[in-house]
Amino acid sequence: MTLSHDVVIVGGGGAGLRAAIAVAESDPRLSVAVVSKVYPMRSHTVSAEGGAAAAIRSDDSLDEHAHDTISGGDWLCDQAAVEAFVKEAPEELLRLEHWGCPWSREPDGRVAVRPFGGMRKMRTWFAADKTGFHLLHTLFQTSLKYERIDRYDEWYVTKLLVDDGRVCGVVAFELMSGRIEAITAKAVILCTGGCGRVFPFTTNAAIKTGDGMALAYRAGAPLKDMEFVQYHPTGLPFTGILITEAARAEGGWLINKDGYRYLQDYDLGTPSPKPVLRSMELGPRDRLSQAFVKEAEKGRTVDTPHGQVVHLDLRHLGSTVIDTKLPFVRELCLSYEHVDPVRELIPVRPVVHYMMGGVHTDIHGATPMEGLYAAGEVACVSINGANRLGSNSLPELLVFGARAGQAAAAFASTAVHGAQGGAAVRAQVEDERRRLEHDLLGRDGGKEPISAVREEMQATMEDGAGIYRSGESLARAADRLHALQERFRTARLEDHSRTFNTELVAALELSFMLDVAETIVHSALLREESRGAHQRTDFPARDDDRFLASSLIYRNADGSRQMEYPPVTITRWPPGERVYGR
Amino acid sequence: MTGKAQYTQFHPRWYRPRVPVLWWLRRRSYLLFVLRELSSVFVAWFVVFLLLLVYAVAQGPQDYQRFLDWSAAPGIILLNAVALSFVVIHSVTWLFMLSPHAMAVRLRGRRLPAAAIGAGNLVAWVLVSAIVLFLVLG
Amino acid sequence: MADLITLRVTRYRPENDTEPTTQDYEIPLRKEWAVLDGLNHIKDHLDGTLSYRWSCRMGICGSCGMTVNGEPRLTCATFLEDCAPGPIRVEPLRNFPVIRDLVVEIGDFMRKLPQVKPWVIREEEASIDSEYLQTPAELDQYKQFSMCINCMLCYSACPVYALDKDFLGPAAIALAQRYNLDSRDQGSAERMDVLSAAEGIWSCTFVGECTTACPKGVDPAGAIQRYKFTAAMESLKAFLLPRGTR
Amino acid sequence: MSKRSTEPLLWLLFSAGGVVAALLIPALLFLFGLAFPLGWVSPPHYAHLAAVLGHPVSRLGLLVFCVLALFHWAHRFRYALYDGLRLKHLEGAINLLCYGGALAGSAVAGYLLLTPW
Ligand SMILES: Cc1cc2nc3c(=O)[nH]c(=O)nc-3n(C[C@H](O)[C@H](O)[C@H](O)COP(=O)(O)OP(=O)(O)OC[C@H]3O[C@@H](n4cnc5c(N)ncnc54)[C@H](O)[C@@H]3O)c2cc1C
Ligand code: SF4
Ligand code: F3S
Ligand code: FES
Repeated sequence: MTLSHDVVIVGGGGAGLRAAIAVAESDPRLSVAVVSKVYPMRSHTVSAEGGAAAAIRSDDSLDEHAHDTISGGDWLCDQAAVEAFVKEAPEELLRLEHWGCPWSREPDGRVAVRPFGGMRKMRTWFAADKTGFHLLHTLFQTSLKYERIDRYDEWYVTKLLVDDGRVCGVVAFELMSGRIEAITAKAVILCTGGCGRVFPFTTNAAIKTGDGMALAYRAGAPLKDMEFVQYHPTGLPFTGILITEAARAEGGWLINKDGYRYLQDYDLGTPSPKPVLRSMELGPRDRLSQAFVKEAEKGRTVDTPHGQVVHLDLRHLGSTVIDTKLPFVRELCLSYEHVDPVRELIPVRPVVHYMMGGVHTDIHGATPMEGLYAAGEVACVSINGANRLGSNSLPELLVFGARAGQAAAAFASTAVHGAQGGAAVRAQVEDERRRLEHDLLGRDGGKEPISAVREEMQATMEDGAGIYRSGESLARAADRLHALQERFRTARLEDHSRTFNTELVAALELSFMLDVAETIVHSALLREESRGAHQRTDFPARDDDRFLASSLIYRNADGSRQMEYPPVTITRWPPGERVYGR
Repeated sequence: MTGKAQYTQFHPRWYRPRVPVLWWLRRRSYLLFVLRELSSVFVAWFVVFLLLLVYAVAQGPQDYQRFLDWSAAPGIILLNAVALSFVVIHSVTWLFMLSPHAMAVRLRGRRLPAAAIGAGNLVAWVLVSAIVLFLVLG
Repeated sequence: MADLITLRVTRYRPENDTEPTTQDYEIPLRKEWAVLDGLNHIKDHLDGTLSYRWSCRMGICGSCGMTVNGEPRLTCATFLEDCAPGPIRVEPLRNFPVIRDLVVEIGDFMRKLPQVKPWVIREEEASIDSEYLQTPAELDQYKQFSMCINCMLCYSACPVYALDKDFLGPAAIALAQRYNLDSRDQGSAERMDVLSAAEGIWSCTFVGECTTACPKGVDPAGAIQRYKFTAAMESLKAFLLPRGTR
Repeated sequence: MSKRSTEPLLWLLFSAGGVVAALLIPALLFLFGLAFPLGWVSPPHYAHLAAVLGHPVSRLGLLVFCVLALFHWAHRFRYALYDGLRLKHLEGAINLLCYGGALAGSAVAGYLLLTPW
């Protein structure tokens, strides 16, 4: 059986569903497939809490949103992309409103907005503190009305099919039955989300294993800015569950073990009882996470069985604000930390949260490979530069999901079908089938469980490529990862069943993660400066002369790596100093 | 769902657990549900009982007395005692568990909590019972 | 040395088994561990062949529903300590075919969901220059029913669904109600046919277990009963008023 | 008649019956079923009862009560047979028994309550 569509979208999160709807709306003749390793409404977009930014208020402007984004990203953003992004974000959020998203409202019925870290104006739309959940379910339910959208739920994509430099489909297997199939397409859009799981302590769900990044990388597409990994300053210890920035936006304080609002010592402004935009707790995430590390070095953090923590204090907000604006925060604290934020302090520490880097795309979501598009966290356009501002990611999914969908639809309407039956492609499918059936499913013996390799990879990344890194720590990490690649090849797989084999999935995810981890470490090693989320102790200053440039990492056919540094697009905002709280 | 629906619909290897015939013995809440549904039988019995009473009264004083005697027979008392307990199950579940959740009563834009509706129901029940007592006992 | 607790896990390997079996695993009893952490410990350190679904481990993706000690629960939000001393029985969700181990097949719900048209239906599409106004009170009308994470615990708890797989079921009806009650929607008439078919709301006998099981406070039982009232009023109107005057 | 058109009306009758049954029966059944027969309370005199029941409003009220309560029974009992005893395949017969019974009962009640004394 050959499965074939005009456009195949890998991933059913916010970006994937938005792209699917865009394809269906731009050309109803096209057949679209959404292939996702989990049911779409389980995608990680569901966990996003705080909100989605778009300038709609009369006191706000697109330029201000753009400037906040660019300075927040330490001038590594593609400014043309940012301009398109801030312009289209309000339209996209309004469209979602029309599709039924239950945005929180002002008394007069208008959509409400809240402040957010690094934003100069209140422009973050929110649906209480379950914004991503509502956004994803709205998109998913809306997508159900398009008959041309076919879904492959719980299908795992293992490989991109490439014919003469052009992407023409994917190989995937259905978890339920284990059958392995080629799904051919004129255009493929990757919307597989981020890769937080390469680190041990992350807010990211189990499924965020960087599959799409690795798929593209292995197929020959470049990954961009992989050294920029965002730590969120407030995760719950042990679980890594996120306490949304909205908690600080509503007026929460970060205090150290002495009850002192320590951010004032890190050039983030002076404390005031009410939240002040772009100041103190509403500074950008990179700076807050870095302040935590310094604070820990000074011995002013609290020691717990799950590491050092500081406290997030919401008590002064009162139960009414907490229950109407932050009900999920309270729910999460109560069930996972046995702490009631109305009366108690919430222990928090920085946690890996978001991948600024990803598959290199242009402003239309197109990658340098013909027929391959990407959008969402898997992609890097880049509007996030060296540090994403909270609440920019959800609108990014929508804006660039829609753009990628439209671009892919246009391409697919004009393109003749790739050589889907061509011998070269058939051979790739057979190779992949053999790899899955013999090398993985049929693997006998083996020394250690894959979880051992995974745990060591995660520890390696934390040690070598954490909030602060150095040439030395990164070089060590690179060596260890190299060794882990070897160990993965001989790790043990006990499950030989074809039916819902989650161990096979875990193995494939691990191999994707190892590739992604290597790109992170190598990109970080070669960027000899400190910028945004990338802080090198051996190169503590920003270096615009050498590195006002994106990093592109390619994999050559022989497996070797190659880097390029194309300069960042600057339209109207020349690089300046990042100033917060002043 | 291209080709998928047909493929998976009658999958031979899925295990389909069977529901036991006495499924409602499996959980307390299911048992309560079945008892609640059975209360309807006793509601119907009460209608019969009531009609017999009305008929007797319509026939005259002797028939009324005969009805009173008949209703004091141990069998009938037992039946009515069982019936009353079921009817109480019915009233309690209906007034305090079911209807408060089935109704969305709004007062000044806010939905009344279920407990408030239950309380309202209690008041209604007390009132109606008082009227009944008054009418019957004079 | 941490205390231990036993997880008694249902296994079903379709290639070999015709009936499910159970398997005991001893795992550390840690204060902060949910049942899901226990399963992950098994998967990573004791037995790589155990299959189950999970993702967000924060009670929002809806994938980790299982039957824990006989009750339908999200395993990422059910803590080992609260189930002590064990053995803790972990079974697949009831009322669904079991694909393998703790993984059930929910295609039935996925096919039913589109039937209730869970999207905003408008007579005419407004342009996207501005939002539809909706006051907090209007939002409040449907908000509760929009909280459903499709975790299927309610289907697993509902005895009517157990007996009659044609029943639309609690979550699908609650989601239809979510749109019916949304001030932006004008499609309630279009949803009426499916909802008030015999397999729709009328099959529900208000057992109420769906609401008890729901981890997100959706109250599908309430949604269904309220819709029964709406549907009944509609047909009463249709019955009493001659055609055309409606 | 299709299911769709009858089901809502039957449900309304069922619900209304549920309410009146819940409000009225406990007190009445307590009095006539237990309190009088067991002598806890002395039963009302014939004249009093005859006067109360002689009033057309009470008899009309009782008729409404009986009809609603019977349809309440019919609807609930039908589902109890469907689900509790898993007899859904006997749908036709069950419907006849339940709603037929309720109709017949209503007719008897009507006859008893509406024919002049
Ligand atoms: C806890 C948390 C809170 C957040 N809060 C906010 C916020 O308040 N505001 C904001 O703007 N951003 C927030 N973010 C960031 C934002 O939610 C994510 O960046 C965004 O949701 C990613 O969406 P996506 O569509 O790119 O990917 P996802 O939603 O992660 O979807 C990925 C999809 O790809 C599929 N997939 C992956 N690999 C494969 C494969 N190999 N085969 C088949 N399918 C595959 C998955 O099944 C899934 O459907 C938050 C992130 C986290 C972790
Ligand atoms: S209604 Fe509740 S129990 Fe049912 S699927 Fe939705 S969230 Fe889960
Ligand atoms: S448990 Fe089932 S019967 Fe109705 S009230 Fe809930 S759907
Ligand atoms: S893992 Fe997402 S709800 Fe439990």
